[in-house]
Amino acid sequence: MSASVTRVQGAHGAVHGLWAQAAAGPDRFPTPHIEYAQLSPVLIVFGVACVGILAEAFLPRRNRYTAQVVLSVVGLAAAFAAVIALAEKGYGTTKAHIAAMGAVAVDGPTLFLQGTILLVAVVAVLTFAERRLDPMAHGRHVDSFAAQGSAVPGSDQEKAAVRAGFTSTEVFPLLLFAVGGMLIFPAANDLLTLFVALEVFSLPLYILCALARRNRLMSQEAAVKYFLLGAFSSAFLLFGIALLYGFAGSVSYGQISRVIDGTAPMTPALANTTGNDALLLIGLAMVTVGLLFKVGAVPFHMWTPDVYQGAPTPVTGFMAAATKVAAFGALLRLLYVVLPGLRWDWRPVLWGVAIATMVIGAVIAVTQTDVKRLLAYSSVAHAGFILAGVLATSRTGVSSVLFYLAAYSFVTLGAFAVVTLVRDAGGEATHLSRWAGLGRRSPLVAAVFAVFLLAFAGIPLTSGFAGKFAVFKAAAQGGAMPLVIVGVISSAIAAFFYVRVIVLMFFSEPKVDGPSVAVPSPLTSTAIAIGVAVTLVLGLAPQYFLDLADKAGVFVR
Amino acid sequence: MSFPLLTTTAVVPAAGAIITAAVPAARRTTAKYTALLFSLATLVLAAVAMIRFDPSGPRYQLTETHTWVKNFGLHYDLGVDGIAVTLITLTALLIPFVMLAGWHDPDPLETADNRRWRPTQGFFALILLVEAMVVIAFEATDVFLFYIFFEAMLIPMYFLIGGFGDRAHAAGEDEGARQRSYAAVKFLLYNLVGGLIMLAAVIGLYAATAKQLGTGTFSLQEILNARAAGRLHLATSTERWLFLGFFFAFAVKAPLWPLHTWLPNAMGESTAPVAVLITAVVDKVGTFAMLRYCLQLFPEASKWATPTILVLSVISIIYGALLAVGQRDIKRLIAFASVSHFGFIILGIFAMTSQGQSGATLYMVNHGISTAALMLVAGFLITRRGSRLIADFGGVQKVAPVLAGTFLIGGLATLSLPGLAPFVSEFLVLVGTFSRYPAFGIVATLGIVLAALYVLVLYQRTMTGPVKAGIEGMSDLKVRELVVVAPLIALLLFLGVYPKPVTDIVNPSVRHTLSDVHKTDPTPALEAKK
Amino acid sequence: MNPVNYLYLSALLFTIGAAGVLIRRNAIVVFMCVELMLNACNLAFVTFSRLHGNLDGQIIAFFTMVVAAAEVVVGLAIIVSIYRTRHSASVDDANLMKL
Amino acid sequence: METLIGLLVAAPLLGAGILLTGGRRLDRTGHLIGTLLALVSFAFAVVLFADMLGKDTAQRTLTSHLWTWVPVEGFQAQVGFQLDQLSMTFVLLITGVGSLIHIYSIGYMAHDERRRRFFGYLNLFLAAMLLLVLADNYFLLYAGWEGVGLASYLLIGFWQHKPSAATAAKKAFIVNRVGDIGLSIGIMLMFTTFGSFAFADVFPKVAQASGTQHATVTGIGFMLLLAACGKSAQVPLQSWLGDAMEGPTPVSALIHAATMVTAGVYLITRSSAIFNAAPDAQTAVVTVGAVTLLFGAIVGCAKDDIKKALAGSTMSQIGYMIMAAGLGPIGYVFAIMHLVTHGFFKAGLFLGAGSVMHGMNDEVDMRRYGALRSYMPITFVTFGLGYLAIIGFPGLSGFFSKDKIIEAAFAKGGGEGWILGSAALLGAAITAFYMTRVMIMTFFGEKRWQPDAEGHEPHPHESPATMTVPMIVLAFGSVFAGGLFSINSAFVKWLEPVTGHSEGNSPVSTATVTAGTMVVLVVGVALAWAMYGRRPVPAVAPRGSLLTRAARRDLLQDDFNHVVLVRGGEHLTRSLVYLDHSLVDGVVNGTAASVGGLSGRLRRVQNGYVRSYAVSMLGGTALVVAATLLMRAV
Repeated sequence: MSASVTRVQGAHGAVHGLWAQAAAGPDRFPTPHIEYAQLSPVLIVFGVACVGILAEAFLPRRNRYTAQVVLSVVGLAAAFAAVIALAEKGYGTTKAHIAAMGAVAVDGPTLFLQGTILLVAVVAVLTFAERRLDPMAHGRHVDSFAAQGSAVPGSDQEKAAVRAGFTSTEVFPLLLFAVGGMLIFPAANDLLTLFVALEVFSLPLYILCALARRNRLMSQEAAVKYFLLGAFSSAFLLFGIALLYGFAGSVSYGQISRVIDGTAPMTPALANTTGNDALLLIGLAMVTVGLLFKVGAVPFHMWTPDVYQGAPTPVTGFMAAATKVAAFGALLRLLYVVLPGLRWDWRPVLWGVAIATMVIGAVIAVTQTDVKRLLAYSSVAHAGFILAGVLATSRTGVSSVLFYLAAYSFVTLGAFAVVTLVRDAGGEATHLSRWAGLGRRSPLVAAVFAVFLLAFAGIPLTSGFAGKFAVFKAAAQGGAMPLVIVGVISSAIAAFFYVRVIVLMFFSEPKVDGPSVAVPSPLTSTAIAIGVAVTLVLGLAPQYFLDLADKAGVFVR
Repeated sequence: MSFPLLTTTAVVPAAGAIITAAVPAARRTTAKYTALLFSLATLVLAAVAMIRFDPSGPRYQLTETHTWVKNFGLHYDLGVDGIAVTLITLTALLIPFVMLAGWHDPDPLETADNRRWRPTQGFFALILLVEAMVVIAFEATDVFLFYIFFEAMLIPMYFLIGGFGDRAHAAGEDEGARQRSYAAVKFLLYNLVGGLIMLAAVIGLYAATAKQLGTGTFSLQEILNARAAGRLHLATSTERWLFLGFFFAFAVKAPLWPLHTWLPNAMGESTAPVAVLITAVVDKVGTFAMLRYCLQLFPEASKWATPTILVLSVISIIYGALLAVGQRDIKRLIAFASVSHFGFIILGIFAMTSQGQSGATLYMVNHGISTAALMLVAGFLITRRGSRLIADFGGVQKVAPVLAGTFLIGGLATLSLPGLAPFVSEFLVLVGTFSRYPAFGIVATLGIVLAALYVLVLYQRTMTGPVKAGIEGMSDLKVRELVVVAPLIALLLFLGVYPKPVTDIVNPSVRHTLSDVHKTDPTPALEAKK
Repeated sequence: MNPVNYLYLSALLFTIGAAGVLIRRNAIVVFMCVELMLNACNLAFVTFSRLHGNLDGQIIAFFTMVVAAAEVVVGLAIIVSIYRTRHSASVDDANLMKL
Repeated sequence: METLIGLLVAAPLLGAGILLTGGRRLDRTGHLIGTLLALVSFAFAVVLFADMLGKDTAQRTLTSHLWTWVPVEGFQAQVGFQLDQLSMTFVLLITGVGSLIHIYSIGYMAHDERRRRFFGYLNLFLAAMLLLVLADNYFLLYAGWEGVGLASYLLIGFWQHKPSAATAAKKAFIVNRVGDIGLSIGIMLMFTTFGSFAFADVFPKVAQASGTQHATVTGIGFMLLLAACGKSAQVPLQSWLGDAMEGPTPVSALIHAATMVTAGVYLITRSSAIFNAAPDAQTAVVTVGAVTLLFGAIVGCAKDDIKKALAGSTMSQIGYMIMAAGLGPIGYVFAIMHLVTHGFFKAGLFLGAGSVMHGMNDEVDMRRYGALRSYMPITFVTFGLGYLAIIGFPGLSGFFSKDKIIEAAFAKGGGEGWILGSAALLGAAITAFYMTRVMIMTFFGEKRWQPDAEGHEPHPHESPATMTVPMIVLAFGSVFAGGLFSINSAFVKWLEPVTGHSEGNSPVSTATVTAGTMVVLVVGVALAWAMYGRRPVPAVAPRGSLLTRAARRDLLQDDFNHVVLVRGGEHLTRSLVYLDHSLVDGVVNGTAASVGGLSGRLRRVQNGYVRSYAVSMLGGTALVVAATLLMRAV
């Protein structure tokens, strides 16, 4: 057994060697073999992140902002280039294989999702870097992040920080670290890597949530809630991992699935654990729960509205988009690579979750009065739609989910970017009643937001429709027609509240003291423009991207 | 690769929409004329299509085929049969009149202070956009392509209803605004729900074709050929579910009792031209789709559902007429009249006789023109008086005889008086129904009495009697308004005495449709005996 | 003794931790309970590693500790900052955002 | 010649077109154009008539096919004309009387600023009526049928500013529509049975009808009867005719006396082939006719409004015609003959009434007339002749035509014959009574004039020549027409080829019938003289017997309609409007509301407390775990 294990073990297989050496001499110390080229996107991002930290440490304060922005954009772009290069080399399709001694899988889904995440991150950086929206503080442009995270809100210390023109430019490295984690998450090919990646992208997000410049109380509250619940969920994930390890004697996806299929070489130890399906099923359930928490599926969604509302809007946008992509990637890999053998166990359960998610998300959103919470609940509903695609358990299912994630993430980014523009004295005016008559005062912004809403609602000729059609089609072909029906009904409910916002913006008279639409710098404008462009392109001519997703639809085992 | 006439017919108005929208705020009039110009250009193109269409030729003509989204089995397949080309021409014909009639509708929305706010441009651009989408929907020979535009056209319509609604509201401006947005939302949600249910059916259809043909497709031709070749056969239950999914969407759009309640709100709250756009243009897509998709794709299920649908449509006829009699609001009255008329159309379609279906098609055209005439004149009337309540009118014919006259002609067309177009179609529908389902035919015939009732009551209360307060100074029709109404009336008269040009184009297509459902006209009892 | 008992213990610890998260108000304590759950997991890992006779479990335990440490860093930072703002570490005070 | 038929219709149609679209610039000349085109049409008619007389009986029928109207597979509706003796008779009557009434209207409407439109409508009516009688198929006939309905609607409501007029017009159209249902269903039946609705196809095929198709043919008969009832104001659809008198008097004369109301008789006669094959339908027809002739007569006795009295009489006279037509070959010819003579004298009477009103500030209440004979002699004489004609004074038109009908009724034979015959006789008596009453109240006795609303004392005077001349012409018609027709039964010979004719075998001799009619005539006149001639007529109507009061209210038939149909309808629509809002719409809004409510309730779960979120997570996990294990268990 030990031989076989050594072969399939990941980075820590080395240590297993240590243990083995007790039996046979130290000459059999295998050096871990890492394919740096194939991990380059991740490495680049982490590298740049570290550089960013150093920049924070050593650059004079006035240069940091520029430096950080440039660094992040360049780094992310480079990483994206690396992804493209890998895809060109065919790592997405023919040469797809498992790198880093079984820790990371480099295959179609990985590259597609990494690409998506990186693009999303680039756009997110633009919104992070926006400095025109808030009124100037002491003659300086300020972004939407706290001057000094540690300073107590309203304290002299904070005032001093603002006066001194402090800005938390460390958000950029934090973002990069999160992105790094997200890049690994869908690529993770053993449960440990999965867990570590999860933490790596979660922790920076916790901090980012706490860093809002306005409404800091809410921001901190969001952070606390996110953190505690996140930690709670990762505890479940970890326990699930433990149980699966106990079942299979390994955390490597390949080994676990082999054990499940009974194709793995038996050992006495395995023999008396594999008999015990309770370990397997409970483990499976708890790991799934950990991931469902990240995608915000009912009933693990409750953190979403609060966190989305409290966090600084650029962060919310980034989270809403990127986290979903990463988490669904991981979920897909887990379900398609590790647990295909258990399809008959997890499918009914996920059916239930998907239905609950679609319906409850849509229904609760109907009575929301805050734009950000509204979008939060809509993201819950969308998680449900994506789950329907996941449940197709087919290649088309995978590719449809990939496509949906790409389409959805850009719409979300765009929508939240627009939210940052509508402001009044107290910062962003997120209460819906304040949006009345926006269409009159600034038709363009309202129109753009309307486009995003229509995309969310899945109106034809928008990316939302293409995505929704793709997943429902896959689900229907996968024999999940009931899911499609429920999905259709809940999208009808969902349509109601998107429409309500449009009515509010266009058909109701503007408030006298209504919020003003800040004129953004090219940064945010670009971000929104990209959002609109992607929405329309994926809506009108999705063929190319569908092909891409289709090609990328195969997991390496 | 011949000249893509059909694409052009749709692209021209779309382009017009963009250009109109781009006209700077100050140049309102320019925007209006630009839009009008494009709509006329579209009319020319449609006319060309009508002329180039050869009734004795193949079923679908002027076809264009491209793949749009392979993975979705979505093709950009265009082609027209007699029915489609007729309805396209109707649409293209009505739009200029709608624009002229609504020439000043957006003016009250204009605000001097805000340069970015351009309601006029928006209004006319939206109308053109609707036209483009409707035209595509008529031209599509790919189920999914049709669905996309069937669904997408809701959005511009929605803005037209909610954004440019009727300001003449009894209950004050605020209440008016509330009513408007309620109507707009109601319109959108009803149709969206219908559309989404249809989406489920569309996906189901794809799954079915994908399972049986290997690759899923939405191309009408491919599906029909496959079925003809026996490669595609839907299980009875599947076919019925899919049929219901499609029919529900169309029945909402058409609208069929009891899914009609959005129409009175929508038509009541929007200005007359938009109301015409709804009932005369957009709703036709629903009835057209029944004829094109329900019958062709699901012949067996259609036959299975026929009795129920006939009952519903007869209910629509009587119910709509009765409610029209009971209305206090001119536009709502016309709306319910339309409900009744759509009942006739659907009755004709599902009577499954050539008279019924030709009649139904003709009915779509005639109803479009007659409702346009009646509704637009009503609109002129309402804008003059600033109220939609019948009670606020009286003795108009004394002060504005021409207006009253045109209104009467519109009304007479609505009650389908012989000599005016709607009579022909209504009688065809009735006789077509009667020849297969006498009972339904007879009940439906009662509708013509009720039609006389609501039209004449409306005319009597508004136009005759002593001149009411607020009517005295009322001006008669202006030139622009005459330009709108006169051609419509002329058309009503022409098609009333000589509908042959239309029937000649429609009949062959109807023959095809009937052969799809394997139905032939019942032979007269006497011949049957011999 | 039978290593399976360790599993029971870890399950028990995990449950205690979870219960703690649910019933304790003080953010720090809640967080400690989470840590307890993580340690329960560690115990499980080690036990299983013993059962399977390979070291992976033990290695993972180390990883978990590191991650837990990182969590402590971030978590305490956040909790402390909110404590300084509100002068209370009760998680129940933090409900500005609801519904 | 064939083209001339088309022109016959086209001329007045053209007139209508010109006058109705011409605008104000035609106000001064409009009436002349209208009259001219009517006369042109009459001229064409005369030419065609001469031509027809020229041919021998077999070739007399002219047909002209203009264009295909509605071609849909089996359903081929043509626009084609067929001019045979029957239609010729009508064409002459319509264009002749029509032209006269155009001329009359020139004077009568002289002071109406909307005169142009009036003539436009009159022309429209002529066109439609000609279309009706010239159509060579039922579908085209239906077009004319509704066309005259429209014209009648427009003309009854010509004085739209009078609510009563507008209401009357609406009522007329809607009641007629009820009849039209009959016609359209009849056409549908023909189409589904014979595959056509052209006279030329249907009539031969009726003969071939066998088995169940007999029932169908009977059905068609009933449907056509329903149509006839509507158009010809027969019970139970007669209620509109009385109100129709709201229209200008020339209209009442032309449309609601001479021509349009007789369309029903035309329809039945034209469909003789169908009715001959459907005895049950015929029975229905004669019943309707008999009932109506009494009904109308009784109503006529009670009315004080001169026009309404005449309207009652019209109803009753048409009752005679319908009954005759229902008798089959025995009666067709006489139905038409009476129709023509009635056209003359009833038009004359109406024009006379119009002339009287003209002189009396449009007063219509006969109780406010009296002693007018000396003030308007010509009117008196012409009206008097019309009166003598209608009561069937020997030698005048009515005498010939009506007696023939009574004979025919008896000739029907059997109990039926007796019943019908005696009904007809009774009708004759009542006719004599109420017409004498009208005559006396209007022209004899002492003045009972009263100032009109504005307080103008009436200054009765003879009407202008434009009005009197037509009256005189019609008077001639009412005197001699019947005689001319009966000279060696010319009229019978004329129509026989179209309608067929049989003498039947009357149980009572012609002489007896004539004697009987004379008797009843004398009785009727005498009774009237006794009631109205000998003692002064009260200026306000006495309460009168129950029957009188009922008769004044059209024998309560109108009240019935009002209570049952109008009120009931109003309640129905009102409740439907309510239901549509509360039920049909309510269901949808209810669903929306319930979703909203559910949303509101679900929201509360999101209470902002981390720990409750944690609970839901834990609960969720427990659920998922349990479910997973369960899946394996089952």
